[in-house]
Amino acid sequence: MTELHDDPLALEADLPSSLMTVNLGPSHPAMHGTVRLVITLDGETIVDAVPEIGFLHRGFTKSSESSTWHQVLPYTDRLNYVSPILNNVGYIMGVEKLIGIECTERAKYLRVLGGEISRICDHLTCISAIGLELGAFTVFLYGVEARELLWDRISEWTGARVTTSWTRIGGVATDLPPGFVERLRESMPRVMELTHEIDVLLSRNRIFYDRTRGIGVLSGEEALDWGFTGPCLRACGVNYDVRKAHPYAVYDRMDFEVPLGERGDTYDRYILRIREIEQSARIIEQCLEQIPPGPIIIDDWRYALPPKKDVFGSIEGVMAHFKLIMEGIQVPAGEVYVYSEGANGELGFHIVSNGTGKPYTIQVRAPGFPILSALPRLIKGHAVADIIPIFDSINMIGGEVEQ
Amino acid sequence: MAQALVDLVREGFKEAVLSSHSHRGDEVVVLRREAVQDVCRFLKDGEARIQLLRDIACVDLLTYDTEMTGGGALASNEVPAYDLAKKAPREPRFQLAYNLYSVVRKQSLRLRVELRSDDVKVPTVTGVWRTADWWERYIFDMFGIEFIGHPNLTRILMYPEFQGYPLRKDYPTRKRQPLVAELDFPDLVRGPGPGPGGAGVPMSQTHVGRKNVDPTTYD
Amino acid sequence: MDSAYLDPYLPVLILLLLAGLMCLAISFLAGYLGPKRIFPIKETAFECGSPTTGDPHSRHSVKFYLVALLFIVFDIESVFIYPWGALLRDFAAQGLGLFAYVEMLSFMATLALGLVYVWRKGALEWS
Amino acid sequence: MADGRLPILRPEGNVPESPRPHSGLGEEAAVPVLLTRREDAINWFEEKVSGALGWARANSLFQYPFVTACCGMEYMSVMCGRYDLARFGAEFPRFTPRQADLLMIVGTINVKQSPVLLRVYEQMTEPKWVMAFGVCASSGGFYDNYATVQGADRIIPVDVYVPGCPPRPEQVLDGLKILQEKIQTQRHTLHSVERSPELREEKKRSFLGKLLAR
Repeated sequence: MTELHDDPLALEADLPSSLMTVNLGPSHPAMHGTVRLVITLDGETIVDAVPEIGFLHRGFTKSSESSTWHQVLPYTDRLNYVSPILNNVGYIMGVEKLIGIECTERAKYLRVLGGEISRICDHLTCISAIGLELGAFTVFLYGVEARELLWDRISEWTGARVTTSWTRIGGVATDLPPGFVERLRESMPRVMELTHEIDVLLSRNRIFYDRTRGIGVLSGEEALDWGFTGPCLRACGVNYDVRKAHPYAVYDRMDFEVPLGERGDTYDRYILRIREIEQSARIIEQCLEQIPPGPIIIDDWRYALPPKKDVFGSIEGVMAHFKLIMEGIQVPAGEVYVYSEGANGELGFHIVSNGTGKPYTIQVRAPGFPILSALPRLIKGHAVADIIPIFDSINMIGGEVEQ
Repeated sequence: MAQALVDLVREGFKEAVLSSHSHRGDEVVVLRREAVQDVCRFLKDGEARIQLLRDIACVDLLTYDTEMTGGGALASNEVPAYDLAKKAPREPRFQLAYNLYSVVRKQSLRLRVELRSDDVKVPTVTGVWRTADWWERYIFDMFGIEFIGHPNLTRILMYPEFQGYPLRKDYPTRKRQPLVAELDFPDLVRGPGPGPGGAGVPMSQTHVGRKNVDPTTYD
Repeated sequence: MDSAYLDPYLPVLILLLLAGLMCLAISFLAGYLGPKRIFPIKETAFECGSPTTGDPHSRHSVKFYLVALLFIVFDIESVFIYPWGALLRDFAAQGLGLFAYVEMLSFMATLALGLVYVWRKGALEWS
Repeated sequence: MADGRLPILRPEGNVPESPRPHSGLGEEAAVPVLLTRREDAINWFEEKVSGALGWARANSLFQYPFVTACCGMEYMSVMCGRYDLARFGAEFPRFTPRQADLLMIVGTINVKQSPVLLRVYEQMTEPKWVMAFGVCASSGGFYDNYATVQGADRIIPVDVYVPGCPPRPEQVLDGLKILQEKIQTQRHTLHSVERSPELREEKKRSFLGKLLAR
């Protein structure tokens, strides 16, 4: 104890404090119920964190191997269940790339429209989760109310609020119901008003700003090295958005910017999602203006179900319908990796077909999987209270991470 | 346009590249197993500037040639719809696909490594990209492919007590290994079956009545 | 002390008695009446559903206790200021206003001295 | 009774079901209940107490949302402004099993999650009920493979099954109403203590005895 005297200012002698391991287990509200994080703490600062996942592994690949190409669709929209239409579009684009066909013009517009509405729902859920878990319950109520408005439009259009299963090979399942455009034009301003309300409540809020600015910082190169894509990568300033880099569907005709962050911390990841909601709203508006009339699914009966009047009207319709349903669509053999811009990043499907009616194997490149693997790197050195904002800002969705 | 990347790899590693082809717009380079680390390091640090390893996918080609895979809509999906005994497994059985992307050049490339079923070992690329850590653990967990030099090659999705590798084609879909003693409810839809939610009697012997398959050969 | 002095306080006493009784009754009855099935697994600590890791009684760094102590010291100080503030007007009426004011200033000065000492000693920095 | 666990009771929750001849849930109505059996006949006073306790417990359910998967999205909309669960007394989600009496299993239970679910259920204080929210919790949904438990009732007794993938908020409210009706008609007794054998000896030793025994 002699060293206490030579340093007069050292009020706290060097008392050895032992490390404490805390288990932020699977069944925890902030861990979205599917991740166990075993943290070693020195006092309040995090010394080490070991994430353990697999608590929502539902065997997507195995189940999809014993279902036909269309039967896999319901499995895809339970991958990232916050923005299901983006998964449907991503998967179906892969199958169409394997077959080598293009969907109809109107279907492309419908896919972009549905995708952007779904993207807004995802960002709204992420923002309200950040707000809720930092104590701002009002933000959660506003966010979920805004999402309810969009879910009403989606359920009117695709038939389901969350599990849409809405795209088909060569097009989409349902067209816009009558009066849909007017109702969407009515609710979009209300959604944007609620988003603006959240923006006003949180973005310049002293507590929120101090809790999230400068927390979980990552540089651009290191983010790429960890496999970041999407809002988390753009928060570090790297400009990679699949809709701009490799435009699919009709994104090349849409005029929108890609917001970029500067410091790559939690606050940037949050602000980016609000800016992207505004950009998505612009895309929706342009979609509604430019959408052409026409069929919503291709007329090639080898891949698309014939319309009902032909199924009951002509023998070819019956044959085509029977073969498609009983044996599934015969997709030519091959291996393809197709990627689209999911809500949390680049959503890739590695699809292998052996020429039968069933996919041979599908591996999902979930954007959240590599981002979650970087969680220990993000939270090391921060206080315990910073785990929650960081974990929310990477928007880990159990369904897609653990397939 | 990604052909430039293929040429880059070709002259960089003439003997390592076995073949390269393009399918539906995806450039694929088939590599020899030993060269994976060097090619990846070259692609990342060299002028290809491939900074993003998208994912590592694996394909088990055991049943690629039989017409009905896994278990069709009619066939029982707890017993694979092929007969192991008669058909020799297709060698090389596993195909590893490294999907790469260069943000700067906006080009993608896929490296393929083919592994025989008797020695499923591949050198790890965690030294090149840190994201490979979890992807390799996922492939090990699901297919049992061992990545030499991986710092912490353990199961990532399944629980440690799980035996076998679930995504292999010879692992039946519904073969469960419950962690907690489960109460046994009679499976009303699929007919009587031993064990709680276990593989049970394959559908072929229940009311659907497909070819009479002896379950002991598989479970 | 004649009983007149105590009279106004009788209702307060009854109120306190009743409140205390109700609190005890409610907490006791709730604990007693509820059905209970006690077995070892239920007795273990709840750690988000997984078996408990690490031992909870590890040694913490001393700065947590320091903050608690500092809080108590300055909290008590503010507790003393409230009655003084309430009665300041009466003191002024009796002509003791200045004296009471100086009295409180000296009280706060000594505590401010303590604050400066702690500040200089670096107990307020958290890192 | 392996490693400190009491045997799991029949799936009736752990509050004994009261015999109700007139309207039962499912097949109970079909079974004729003999009202004259001595141990079942409860006197007038107990019935009133059970009714009061039932009313109190039914209308103030504190829920532990065991959220795992996509049903969590519908759980959010059930909890928020438009389809408010608060109107039925189940407002406050308690994230610790000690203060919750309704375990809502929201989403798929996979095999790796089953020990977690079992432990959370066992650590809940009595009286407790379980609601299987969504098809995956009720019967495993369309994930019929190696990774998923085919319904939470294979692990813990479930009182109410809410179908739907994910169920619409109205279905959840209906499920809650059914559960409240079930609780109301259950037989609630005062002060029933059940202690597992190894804890029973523990109680006999005096405080000092335990101190010295350490």
